[in-house]
Amino acid sequence: MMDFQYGWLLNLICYLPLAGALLMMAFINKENSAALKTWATLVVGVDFVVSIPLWFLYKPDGAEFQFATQMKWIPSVGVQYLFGVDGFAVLLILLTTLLGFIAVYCSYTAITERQKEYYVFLLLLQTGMLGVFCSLDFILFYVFWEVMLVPMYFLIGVWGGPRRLYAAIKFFLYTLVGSVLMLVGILTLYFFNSTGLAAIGLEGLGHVATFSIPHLYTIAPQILPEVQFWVFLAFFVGFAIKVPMFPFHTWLPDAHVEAPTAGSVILAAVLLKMGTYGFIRFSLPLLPDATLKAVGWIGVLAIVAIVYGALVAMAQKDMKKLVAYSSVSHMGFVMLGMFALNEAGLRGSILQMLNHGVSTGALFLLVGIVYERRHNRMIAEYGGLAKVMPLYATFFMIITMSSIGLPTLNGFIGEFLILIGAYNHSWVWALFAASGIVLGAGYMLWLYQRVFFGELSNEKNKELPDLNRREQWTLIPLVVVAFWIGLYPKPFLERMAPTVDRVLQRVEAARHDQGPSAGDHVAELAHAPAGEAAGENGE
Amino acid sequence: MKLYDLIWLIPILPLIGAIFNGLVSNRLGLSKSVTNTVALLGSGLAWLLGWGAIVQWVLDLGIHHTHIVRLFSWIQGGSLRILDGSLADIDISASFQLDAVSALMVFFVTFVGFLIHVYSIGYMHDESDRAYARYFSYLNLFMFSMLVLVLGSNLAVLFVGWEGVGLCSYLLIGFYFEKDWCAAAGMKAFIVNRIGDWGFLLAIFATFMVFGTLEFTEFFPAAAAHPEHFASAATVIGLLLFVGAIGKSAQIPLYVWLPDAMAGPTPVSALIHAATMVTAGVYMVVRCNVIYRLSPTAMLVVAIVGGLTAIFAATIGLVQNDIKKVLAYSTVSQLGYMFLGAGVGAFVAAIFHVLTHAYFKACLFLGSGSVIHACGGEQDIRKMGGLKKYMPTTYWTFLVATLAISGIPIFAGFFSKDEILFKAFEAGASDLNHFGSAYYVLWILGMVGAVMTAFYMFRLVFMTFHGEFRGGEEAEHHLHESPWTMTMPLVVLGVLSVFGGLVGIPGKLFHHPEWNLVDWFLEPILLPIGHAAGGGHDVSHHAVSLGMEWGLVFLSVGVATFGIWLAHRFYMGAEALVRPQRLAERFPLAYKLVLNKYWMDEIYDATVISGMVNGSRVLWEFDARVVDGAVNGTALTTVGSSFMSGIFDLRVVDGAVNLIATCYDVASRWFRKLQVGFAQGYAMVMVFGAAILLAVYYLFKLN
Amino acid sequence: MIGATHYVALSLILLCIGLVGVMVRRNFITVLMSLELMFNAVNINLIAFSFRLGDLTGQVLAIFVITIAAAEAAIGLGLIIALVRLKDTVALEEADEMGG
Amino acid sequence: MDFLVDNFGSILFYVVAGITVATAIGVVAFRNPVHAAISLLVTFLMVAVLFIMSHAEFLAAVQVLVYAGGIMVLYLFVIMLVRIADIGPGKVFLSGLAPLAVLGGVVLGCLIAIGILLGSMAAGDGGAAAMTAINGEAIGNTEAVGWLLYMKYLVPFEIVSVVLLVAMIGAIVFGRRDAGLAGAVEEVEP
Repeated sequence: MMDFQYGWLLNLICYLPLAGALLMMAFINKENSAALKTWATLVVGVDFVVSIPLWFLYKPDGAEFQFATQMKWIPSVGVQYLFGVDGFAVLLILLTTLLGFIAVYCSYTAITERQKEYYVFLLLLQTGMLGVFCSLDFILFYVFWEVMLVPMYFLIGVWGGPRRLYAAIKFFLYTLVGSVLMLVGILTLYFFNSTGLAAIGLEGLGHVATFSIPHLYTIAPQILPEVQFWVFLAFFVGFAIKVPMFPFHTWLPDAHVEAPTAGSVILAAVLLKMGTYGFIRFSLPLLPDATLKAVGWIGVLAIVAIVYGALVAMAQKDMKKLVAYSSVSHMGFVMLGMFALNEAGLRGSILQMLNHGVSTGALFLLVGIVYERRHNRMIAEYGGLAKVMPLYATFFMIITMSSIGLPTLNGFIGEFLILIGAYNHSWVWALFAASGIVLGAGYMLWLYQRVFFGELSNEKNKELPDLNRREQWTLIPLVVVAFWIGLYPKPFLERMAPTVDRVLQRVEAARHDQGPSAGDHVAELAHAPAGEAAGENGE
Repeated sequence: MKLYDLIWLIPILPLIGAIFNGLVSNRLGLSKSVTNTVALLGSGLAWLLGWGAIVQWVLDLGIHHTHIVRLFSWIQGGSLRILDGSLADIDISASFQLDAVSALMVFFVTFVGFLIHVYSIGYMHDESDRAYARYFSYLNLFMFSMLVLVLGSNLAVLFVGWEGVGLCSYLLIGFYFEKDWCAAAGMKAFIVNRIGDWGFLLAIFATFMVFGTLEFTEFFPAAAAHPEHFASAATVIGLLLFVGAIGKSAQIPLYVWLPDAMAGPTPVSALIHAATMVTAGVYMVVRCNVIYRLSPTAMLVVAIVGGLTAIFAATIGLVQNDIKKVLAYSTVSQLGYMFLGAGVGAFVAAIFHVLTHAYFKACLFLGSGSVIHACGGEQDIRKMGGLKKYMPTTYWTFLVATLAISGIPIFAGFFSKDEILFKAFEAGASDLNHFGSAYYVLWILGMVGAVMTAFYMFRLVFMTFHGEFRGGEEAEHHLHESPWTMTMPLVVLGVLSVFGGLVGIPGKLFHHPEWNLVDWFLEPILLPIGHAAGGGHDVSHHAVSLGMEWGLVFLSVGVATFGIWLAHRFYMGAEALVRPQRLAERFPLAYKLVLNKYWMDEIYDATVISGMVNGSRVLWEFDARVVDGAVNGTALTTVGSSFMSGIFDLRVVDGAVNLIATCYDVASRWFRKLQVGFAQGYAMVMVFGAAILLAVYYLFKLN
Repeated sequence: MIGATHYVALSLILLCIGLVGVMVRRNFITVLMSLELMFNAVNINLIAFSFRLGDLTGQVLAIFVITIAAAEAAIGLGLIIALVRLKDTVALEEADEMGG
Repeated sequence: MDFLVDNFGSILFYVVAGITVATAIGVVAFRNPVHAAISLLVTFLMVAVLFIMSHAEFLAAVQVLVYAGGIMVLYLFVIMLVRIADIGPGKVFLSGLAPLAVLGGVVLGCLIAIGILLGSMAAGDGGAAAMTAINGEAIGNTEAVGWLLYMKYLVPFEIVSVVLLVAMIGAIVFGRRDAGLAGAVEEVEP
């Protein structure tokens, strides 16, 4: 189940930004802005470079979790330090390191105050996010999950726009509510696996206490349906807030609008993926019965999010808010594909996570670029920018097309697979969800038209400089990836295929022996040798 | 390596041109000659390669052979359980196929595309270097997309081209993006097309769910082999595909974007919005003729939509005064004819009309471009007139093309249009799929449409080229014939408008069916359907006798001539322009209705667009007030209750804490007097401390 | 016979004198000198026990004490000079501005 | 005289101890720092004698050289430098506390004395030979102390030397006229 080769690599990737942040705190003067920028860029750049080997070293036909590390952490309660990734996580890690680099690189001129703290927070955030994707122990995962919130809170709260405090607190509290519920779910699983919890009448399986996710996978079929239901609900709230799914999405526009550009980029590109990552990593394989029962509800919510997000985006007057609502719509696609529960849908869902990271990340970058010049995000302030900023208009066009799913660009592959998966599940789903592509074209092109086309009427826009070299280079990698996924997605699909297959196997297993007489299982397992759990973790 | 193995290179060549012009020429502002050389090389090489490949394919493999070039596996979506219960692998490859239909399309798309590139050199000469490069970049990109569309060997690759041409259309309509209405027209085109794409996408999914593959060469034979089994699926797929075609080919109710699309440069209108892109829908329906032939319902829907569009657009065309708008509505109308043809099972005739239409409509648009160019951008035919003497080449080519579209024998349009109308009549006569009477009605509509076509086209010719110039003295001085780069394509297309139709002579009339090269060439695409009862292609040739057929030919010629005569009566001679005025005054309502295009744009604006926009605003309010309000309400409740408990906390719980703190505070105020840095005080305290310690020690030690 | 007890007693007396000097004298110099007295008291103790126990370590320790005393004197005198510069006095209670 | 000869050691001790205590009281009691310093000098010398009596010849030499020769000179230098003979009346409540301080000192002394008395400590000079021997081999006291200092206690010795160095630097820093205290002076002066 686990392959420990190159385990150090994962730790290196995860902790490099942290080490960089500590060194920065210790050795770089806060006045020396050039050194701060160079160092931060260097750290995230090196982090990206060292994460590239994951792409090549990951063996799709190898063990489920590779690059693993296993150490004792809090042995008294069975918490381990367990790192390891599958293909899905590898892709997200690469996305994170790439976007992390871009986030730092795009902040050079946008952030002028408290630069040292800013870059330290960005680096800490990076470690938090990478840790979430690397962790295979629930508590470790939870720790990183929470660690991630803090720098983001400060990034929004300190360097944000006028209503930054409101947005930051809303973001923090909302997410915290979700994650606390998630913790309850985690503990329920933990007690179910081990001793049970008499207070709520939960009978345990009597295994060695552990938070190890690979171990919990093995007991997933024995989890009682009612336990699954409640844990699923707890996880659902936690992850759905993060995704964010309708109707838990309202923190997103506020957070996006108020966050600095890099914050928005990271928020959209990586943080939102945490929720969907959680669904695929935990909810689906651990709670297959509940998943199968929830499919209908979540499918409907996802479709509502697609249509609703698109329509609300259309009404926005603020560019960033528009992009934020488009995120709601796009993440609706991700959820829809996931809960179609078939290979195409799930692959599309995972690919769409990457696509959304690339496209929406780039859109926030683009909005940030013009915001930096004008300090205004109102669409009505612009018009005719294609005249003064042709290069900017070109990039914006490419990313717009990527966002609305034009074939040969990344968005299409994701949406295509999601929709075909959804169609496979129910043609009604596909019928409604596909309208999202029409609406998507509607709001994005309308935005484009209002910002770039028409007469250059606003005096303030007449002297706007086009993209400089640095800004171009923040966008080029994303455009390249967009075309790459659009033209030749095979390497991506190949790497995620094992994850998709395993998740589906686990879900299908529940579908086939729907409702095993759980009591017998428990009785049977109560007599199982206690050392079994530990043995399985180690492999 | 044979050229037909290189068909993937046909779209790639213009793509290289597009990338070069887009990235290099546009960025560096290279001179126009570099730009147009690259663009011409891109499209010209594609043309040569395309024709070469077709020739080699015909000679080496024969027209019955479908040649597939598979480049790489594009989308691997894992396996899906399809409707028949088996597992099908989603493995969509990027592959191209050369068969009769795509060969025909490549044949004229590359050629017409190249001509229009040449024409654009002259037409776009006044643009700045960068805009020029941008224009040619888009144009080359369009060639790429269109060729991918026609060469794709499965629905997904076809969709790539389908969306690609949509994008290029959007970009080129909005080429003059500084004008708001141009940009808006582009957006309208894209979004309306997207509505069609919605149907197309669903059709793709349905196809996969039914057949487990998207490759034409795999699911067509499968469908043809079991017609009854797939009949109902074919209806669904066929109708969904047709939704896509409606969007792309501007049929009722999604035709509204095409007249607006005339905001783009005229060569673009010629290439994209007349000759090639808009016919993609027809191409797709013909390509999927197996599916349609399995489903009488789908066929009938196609025919009805086509027939209605043909006459509907023609009525609007009667009174339009913008030279390009007239041509635009004429295009919509002609596209309707093509669908009518497809709907009555005359797939070959439909594709044949696509071919001839490409010649004469491109010629008409380029001619109008030449006119507009000469008139300094003026597009209103009421301000033209008498241009014949200033620009003879344009006049003669325009006239020839007009004759072709009107359906005058020998000219290209006659053969194709006549065949469509004949097949419609035949469908009625043979009671095709038991919908005979419906087909008769459609035939009548088609005939009336033909009168109108001849009328409005000659109205255009008379108002533009004949009579006196009405544009004022100054404009008259600027009138001139266009440069050779513009007239050369006109001449070539004019010649083709005359003779291009001869490849499809209705040989049956002369007892020589083999004269009809188009029939021979396209016959392989009409896969024989396994069970005769399921097919609509099996039209009995005995329903209409030969004599009747000749009669129909003369009828349609007569109808066209009548249209021309009417136009001549109305718009030539002393009473020119007065008669139509009088007519309009007699039927003001009808005139206004037609002049304002039945207020369709306004109706859409009032219903769909404003409904959408207002709906989105309402939803946004809902989002801000209700959804977010719930969140904020929760927050407020929490804050409120925490405030209350805060008071309790402050007075009671914190009071105790504060008491202790106060004690410390008072004590420390007192003690701090000792801590002033007065060293001897410390020493004293230390001594006493030591003494007490010792004393205590002794006390315990000694007892 | 004079034994260790005598030395210890002497040492104790010296220590107390030094202690009282440290506590009651206001002159910084005198205070420092009292401190030296206390050092000497300690040294006497060390030497006495060294002799009594037949262990030279006591003497070695005494050497260290002398060294430290020298160091203390140097610092202390430096402080006196600083205090005089600051306040123009050698009265120890003048240095009472630490807080309070 | 026999008494004197027999008890020379004791008599010498009492005399020397008496002088030591007297001069020590003088150190504390003299108002004039110069007098106090001279009194202290005598104390040092007397302590040196006591060292000799305890067979610590080397230490006695050190006592004379370092204390009497070095440290005392330093004190006198400072006293001359400062030239403040009388410091005037005290401003704090200290004067009132003086008796208390004396009392404290006496009480502590008594308590320690009790401790000494309670412990059993027989008279004797069992270590006379040991004061000059190392590893059982008789050598001079100086050599023996040196041996121990440089062999067994080398590390503490080095550490102490560093302390001395630090003190030296510290004294220089305090004594400097400009830096360090300059800012403080400005702050204090109104």
